[in-house]
Amino acid sequence: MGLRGPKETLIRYFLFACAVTSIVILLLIVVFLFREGLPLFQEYGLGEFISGKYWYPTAEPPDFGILPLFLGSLWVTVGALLIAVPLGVGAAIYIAEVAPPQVRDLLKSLAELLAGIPSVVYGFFALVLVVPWVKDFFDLPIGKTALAASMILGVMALPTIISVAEDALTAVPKSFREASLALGATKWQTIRRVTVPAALSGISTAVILGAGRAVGETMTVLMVSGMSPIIPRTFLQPVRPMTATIAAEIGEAVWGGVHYHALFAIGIALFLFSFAINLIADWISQRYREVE
Amino acid sequence: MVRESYQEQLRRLSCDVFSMGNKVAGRLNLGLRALEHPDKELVRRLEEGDEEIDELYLKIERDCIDLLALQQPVAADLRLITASFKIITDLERIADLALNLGQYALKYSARYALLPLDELLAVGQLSVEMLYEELKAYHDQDVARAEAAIKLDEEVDSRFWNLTALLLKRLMESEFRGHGPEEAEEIAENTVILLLSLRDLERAADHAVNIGARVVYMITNRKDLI
Amino acid sequence: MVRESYQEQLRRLSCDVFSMGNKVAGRLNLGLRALEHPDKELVRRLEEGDEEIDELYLKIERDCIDLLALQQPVAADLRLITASFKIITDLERIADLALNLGQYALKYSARYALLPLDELLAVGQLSVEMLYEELKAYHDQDVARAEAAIKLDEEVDSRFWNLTALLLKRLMESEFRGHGPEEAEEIAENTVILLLSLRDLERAADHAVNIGARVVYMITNRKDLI
Amino acid sequence: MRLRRGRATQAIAFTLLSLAMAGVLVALGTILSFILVRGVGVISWEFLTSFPRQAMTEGGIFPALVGTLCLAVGTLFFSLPLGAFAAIYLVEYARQGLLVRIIRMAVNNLAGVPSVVFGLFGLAFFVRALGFGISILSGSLTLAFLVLPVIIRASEEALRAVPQEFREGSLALGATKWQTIRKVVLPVGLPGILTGAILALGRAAGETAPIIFTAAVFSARLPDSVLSPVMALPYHLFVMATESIFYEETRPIQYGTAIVLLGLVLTIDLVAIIIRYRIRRRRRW
Amino acid sequence: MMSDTAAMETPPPMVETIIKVEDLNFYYGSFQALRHIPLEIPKTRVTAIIGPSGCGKSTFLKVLNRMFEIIPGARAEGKVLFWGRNILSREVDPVDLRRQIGMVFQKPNPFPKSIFENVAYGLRVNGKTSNLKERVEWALRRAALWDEVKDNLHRSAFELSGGQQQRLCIARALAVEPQVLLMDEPCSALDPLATAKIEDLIDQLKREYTVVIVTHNMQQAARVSDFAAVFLTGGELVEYDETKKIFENPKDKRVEDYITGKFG
Amino acid sequence: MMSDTAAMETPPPMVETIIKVEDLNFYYGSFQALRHIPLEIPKTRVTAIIGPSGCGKSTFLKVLNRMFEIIPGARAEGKVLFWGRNILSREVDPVDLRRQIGMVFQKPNPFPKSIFENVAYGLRVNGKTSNLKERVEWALRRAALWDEVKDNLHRSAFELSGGQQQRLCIARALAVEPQVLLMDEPCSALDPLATAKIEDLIDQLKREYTVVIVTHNMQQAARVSDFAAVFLTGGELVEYDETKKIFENPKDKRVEDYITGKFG
Ligand SMILES: Nc1ncnc2c1ncn2[C@@H]1O[C@H](COP(=O)(O)OP(=O)(O)OP(=O)(O)O)[C@@H](O)[C@H]1O
Ligand SMILES: Nc1ncnc2c1ncn2[C@@H]1O[C@H](COP(=O)(O)OP(=O)(O)OP(=O)(O)O)[C@@H](O)[C@H]1O
Ligand SMILES: [Mg+2]
Ligand SMILES: [Mg+2]
Ligand SMILES: O=P([O-])([O-])[O-]
Repeated sequence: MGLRGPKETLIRYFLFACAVTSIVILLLIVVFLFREGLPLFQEYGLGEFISGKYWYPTAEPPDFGILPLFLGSLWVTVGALLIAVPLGVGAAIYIAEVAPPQVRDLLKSLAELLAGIPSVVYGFFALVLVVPWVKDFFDLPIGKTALAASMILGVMALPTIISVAEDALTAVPKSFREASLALGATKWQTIRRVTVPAALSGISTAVILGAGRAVGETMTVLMVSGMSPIIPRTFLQPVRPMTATIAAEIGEAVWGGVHYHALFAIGIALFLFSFAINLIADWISQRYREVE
Repeated sequence: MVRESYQEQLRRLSCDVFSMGNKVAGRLNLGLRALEHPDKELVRRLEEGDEEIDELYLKIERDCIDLLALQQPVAADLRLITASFKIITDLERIADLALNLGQYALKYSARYALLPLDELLAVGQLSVEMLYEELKAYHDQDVARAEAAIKLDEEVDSRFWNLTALLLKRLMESEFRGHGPEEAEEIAENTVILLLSLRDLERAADHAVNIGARVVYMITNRKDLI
Repeated sequence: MVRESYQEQLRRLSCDVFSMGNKVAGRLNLGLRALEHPDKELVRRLEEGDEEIDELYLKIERDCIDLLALQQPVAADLRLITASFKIITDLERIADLALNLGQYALKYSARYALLPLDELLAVGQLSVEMLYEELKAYHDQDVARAEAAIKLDEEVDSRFWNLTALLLKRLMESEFRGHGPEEAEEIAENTVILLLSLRDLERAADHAVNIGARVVYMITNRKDLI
Repeated sequence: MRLRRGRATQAIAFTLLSLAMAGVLVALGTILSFILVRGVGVISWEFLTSFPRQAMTEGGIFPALVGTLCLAVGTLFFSLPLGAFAAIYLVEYARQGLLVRIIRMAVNNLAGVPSVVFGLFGLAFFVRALGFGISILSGSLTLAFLVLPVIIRASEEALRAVPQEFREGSLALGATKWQTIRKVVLPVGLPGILTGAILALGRAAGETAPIIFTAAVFSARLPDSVLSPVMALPYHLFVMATESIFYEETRPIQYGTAIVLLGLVLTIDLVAIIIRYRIRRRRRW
Repeated sequence: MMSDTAAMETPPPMVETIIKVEDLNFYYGSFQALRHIPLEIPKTRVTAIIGPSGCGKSTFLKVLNRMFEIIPGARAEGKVLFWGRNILSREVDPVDLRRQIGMVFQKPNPFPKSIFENVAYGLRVNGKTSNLKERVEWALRRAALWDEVKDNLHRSAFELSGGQQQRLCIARALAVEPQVLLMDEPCSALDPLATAKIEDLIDQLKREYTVVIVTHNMQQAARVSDFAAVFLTGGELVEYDETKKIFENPKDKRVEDYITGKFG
Repeated sequence: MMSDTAAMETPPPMVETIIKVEDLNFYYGSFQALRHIPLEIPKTRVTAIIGPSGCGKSTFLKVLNRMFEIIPGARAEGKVLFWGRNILSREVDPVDLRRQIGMVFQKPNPFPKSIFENVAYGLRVNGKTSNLKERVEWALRRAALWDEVKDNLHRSAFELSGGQQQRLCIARALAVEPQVLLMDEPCSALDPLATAKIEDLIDQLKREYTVVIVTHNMQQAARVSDFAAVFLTGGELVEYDETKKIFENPKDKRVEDYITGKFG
């Protein structure tokens, strides 16, 4: 664009530098995670790390099997989705399609408020209400279980799912709805056959992002999952998800020690998960764009 | 108020037609004067002016077509244009007739009063008057005036037939007999000239009627008179 | 291909004008036949048919205006419409002239051969032929044919003047002299009739020329002949 | 008129949808009201402005409140300009190309990285490698990285929502690119960018995991520099509720802290929501 | 120069009336968008609704198939008789009604489905799933689109051009065999060529269907319609007559001014 | 029936040429949108660019003020001489150029500022801040909008109607005193009444400015322009002549078919 003096060019370079920061940050994260995590495998095999059934970092010799932690994360996530998907997608459809327009904004704002609640508050709430309830209801020795964690994580994933799914539904052009109604379809037929299919990829993205939220959640599961590093068999057992493990143990781990490296290795695993989830979400929305 | 330049063009079209009409009426008058006092100069003026009328005619026709092609006129605007489009044909014919009159005048010799010339001129005057009236009606969008002027045609027609009959009678009667062959030829020629002049004046009135009918149509969309 | 119904309407317009033209040409022929063999029946047919022509004229004019108002024609389409719009005026005039011929025929008595009737009829035939040619040119969008037919007008004109001169000569000469007053009147009337017929036929040819000029304009947008 | 088959299905479906919505509202209502009811009695001016006493079993939460505010403001200080400028580059200058795809991917990935991983990174990078120690600076920077994608995305969205016609209009009048951005695009996009910033602020105030290792301590002092560690409301609540010995006894303080934290964060979010609502309503292009 | 009165006294068109509107008033909340509209829509003719922006043309269409009901606060008073039955009455199911009175919108709005599924949609929601293929073909032929798409029925409707999309929407509406087709500025998003094709199509459709078309384009109304209703600001029907008469000799001075572009 | 050849041989219009386009080729990446365009745009006349959708009309306008540069991958070859200077050359600053060749877009696009600030914008970015008020008034008067807004200069531009907004955009463009005004379908988002006002305005503007207008609406091109250039699919300029001639007697058969709506 050239001729307008150096000012415009200078601004451009400055802005470019800012934009590139994201890449730099991501690279830094990768570098540091790996720098601190990889040494684990010099002392402890990668295969054992991945498939080891025991996580006893302070035992002698320590066990750094991530499997129970991974399964712990998986169980609470699946449990959370079982609660959050029907509720969240249903609520999203309700807000976008059924609710009277006057209350639509209000409902959406309320759902977003749910997102604003800090995770530690969720954890606290679960601790004082959900955990005892699970304990009493199922008559368990302890209430801190995968179920309790799933329940609260389910609620925590709701806003993500509602918000993204609702956006996807609202983004379906009004003209589709009008066309369907004008063809003699009922409102429900319109939702089921036109609106939801058109928003399907957005809704899938919502679910995946919800899952991402549940996987990555730390404080809540730290507070209510029971933190027992066993491979769960039922929802009524305590579990020790990956995130919570890091948060719980980093304080005790000696800097530069094996345990310390092991926690960073979990970090690597989490990072790779989030990476995968993003790829999938991207891929879905990419495909969606092609249809348009 | 919008589409101003288009409205302006319509106004100009209407003015052009009106002024062409006035020129034509003037020429018809000139033709009559030439009959009254045959005069080479007058006829020359008539002959020269004809080209101007033809040009005017072509220009206005061009304008009408431009308007039709470029402005998509409808309703009253469209009627104004189509009416004008036809009116100028009539005007052009009247101008031709006026030129005819002038040309007859040169051949005519007033020696044999086969007809009272002023009666013939009166028919002409009536035609001219009709034309003027229709033009005013066109210009002022005045239906009543247009219709009144159309009525005058009956008068023109009856006078035309009376005069034709008179001419025949005269031809048969007195004056014609007993002249020499030369004179006879002159008389015959005069007869033809008078006949044709009469006929042309009558036709000028017919054209004026046509114009009137167009004016009525233009204003009211009534076609009964066309 | 789009705007089908509009194209269809244009085709129909063109057909209507063509068929009106053929009817008019037929009537001109009929007028000539009436002159040849004066016949009440023929003239009645002419008189009755005139209304049909007027109706056709009004219908086509209406169609043209509809097309102008509703279809916003441009270019060749517009020229077709404006040309048709003017052509039908000429056709209608020719039909009037045909009717005139019929009406003259009734008054005409063939007793006094002031003119060789077949020469007059030949002028008429020429006019009819010109008209037919122009109509074909219109229908087939054939400029050359239109221009060729226009040329025939010179022939018509010269014959017209020759015959007029002949008529005057005859009138002055032999036959006319020495008849009784009644006969004289008849002769005078015949003269007028022949003169007017001749004149009308010549004008029919003029109108055919107009039509030809419109056809040329319609196809090529050349206005030099108008 | 007969009730058509479609109508019955519709009635059932709508009932289910309403139930889902109700479920969400019940969850929200329960959480808010539960904490509100239990904790509202604890809140007082004194609770907010006094230091903890008796080994945290009594007294107020003043240092935690201050610490949280410091962290939140610090976070915004780093992330807002960076994020907004990055968004401007992405929306206004970037041409579709490999680099932009990579930037975008990086932003998306950052957004998905679990907060505890940011904590690990902050620990390794700021605390250890850069030697900032456990401090406001380390915590703010960590949180800034955490919320950067939020700000970039919100800003991008806000800038993209500025109709292309405005830019074309400006350029066609002979404005330079930067003039166009500064005078037309930014003023229009600013409320949206601010909304993003405010949401980021709320997020920073409520996050716990990243600050556990980088900034927060469980001690009753006010920070004296950006290199001091601080107390923070979420961490305070976490420790009180799970790790303190007297966690049953200090429940009231926990509820109080929860309310304050909740109130702080929700107020911030509410402001953002209101701003966004008003932008939407005002927007007429 | 034109008489100002009695525009509405013309007898209605001399063809069978399919929809008769009597004294229709329409309100958006407290805003009255239509005032005392009387109108008889002739069967198997094209009726154009024209008038300046905001005069209530779209609103009028929305009343005819009760699409206005999805707008909060909108309400209609008066009678709209469709084959003599008042469709504004509570007893008429709008869903049934809309099958008989189809609608085509301003912007082509195919569903994000295949061409086939777009046309089949209306049939499916109506449970008419027998002979689906035949019915779809039939509708596409009616909409003069079959030849262009018959080899690509399963490609996305979005791959069609704007004009084809609009014809697809017409096919979709025809598939449920409505009697009346309402069109709200169906060509305003199309280029002249696509517009001409739609206009041609409308010309064919009127052999079997009753078409009511709203258009901003006066010339288009002139070209395609048999009857024209002119609404003016305030939601009044000022003149209703054969299109020819409206465009050649409107009775109402305001209509004359409107169509000649003078206005006021 | 019409000759197929030699459409381009007509001598250029007999008025001063302000922009002379020579053998212009334009590419979007590898797609060629304009082919060998020659065109002389006469000063203080209205030149209309017409043609079917996608024939490159908008592209052509974007070349004239180099707005195409903001499209990635777009590139122009050939010459566009503005007062004899090739504006495609690197030495010409597009920012300066755009001050002399203003542009009005399809959809009215006022800035979300007050009416006054909208018009003042171009002046401000050009540093012409003296006599701001006078200049703004002058531009608004030129755009025939002053009387309607003079009491509300500080209200938001969005409170204006569509037609007023479009005139505001014209005023905004005029404020920087361009010599040429490019308009890309400036009325396609407007109703007939607003359109008529813009057309009237164009008619006035041509006394002082050179106007190049792209329009889909053939009738509009007929109404407003003095010269018309017909582009056909593939990005070719097929005929360029006085509007009258184009609409009454086009030389090229394809142009004839296009303007009469037959097309092929
Ligand atoms: N949903 C609505 N709520 C309130 N008023 C409305 C609504 N829709 C339309 N109106 C008003 O009703 C009047 C008629 O609107 P309508 O859309 O029917 O006009 P129209 O004739 O179709 O105009 P256009 O030509 O611009 O489409 C307008 O004044 C409009 O502002
Ligand atoms: N940004 C772009 N990238 C690639 N191709 C483009 C771009 N813009 C336009 N084209 C292509 O260039 C050709 C000309 O486009 P242009 O927008 O100039 O057409 P137009 O004549 O203005 O059409 P319309 O009447 O639909 O506005 C079209 O085939 C179009 O697909
Ligand atoms: Mg509308
Ligand atoms: Mg374009
Ligand atoms: O125009 P006419 O010669 O037939 O009167």
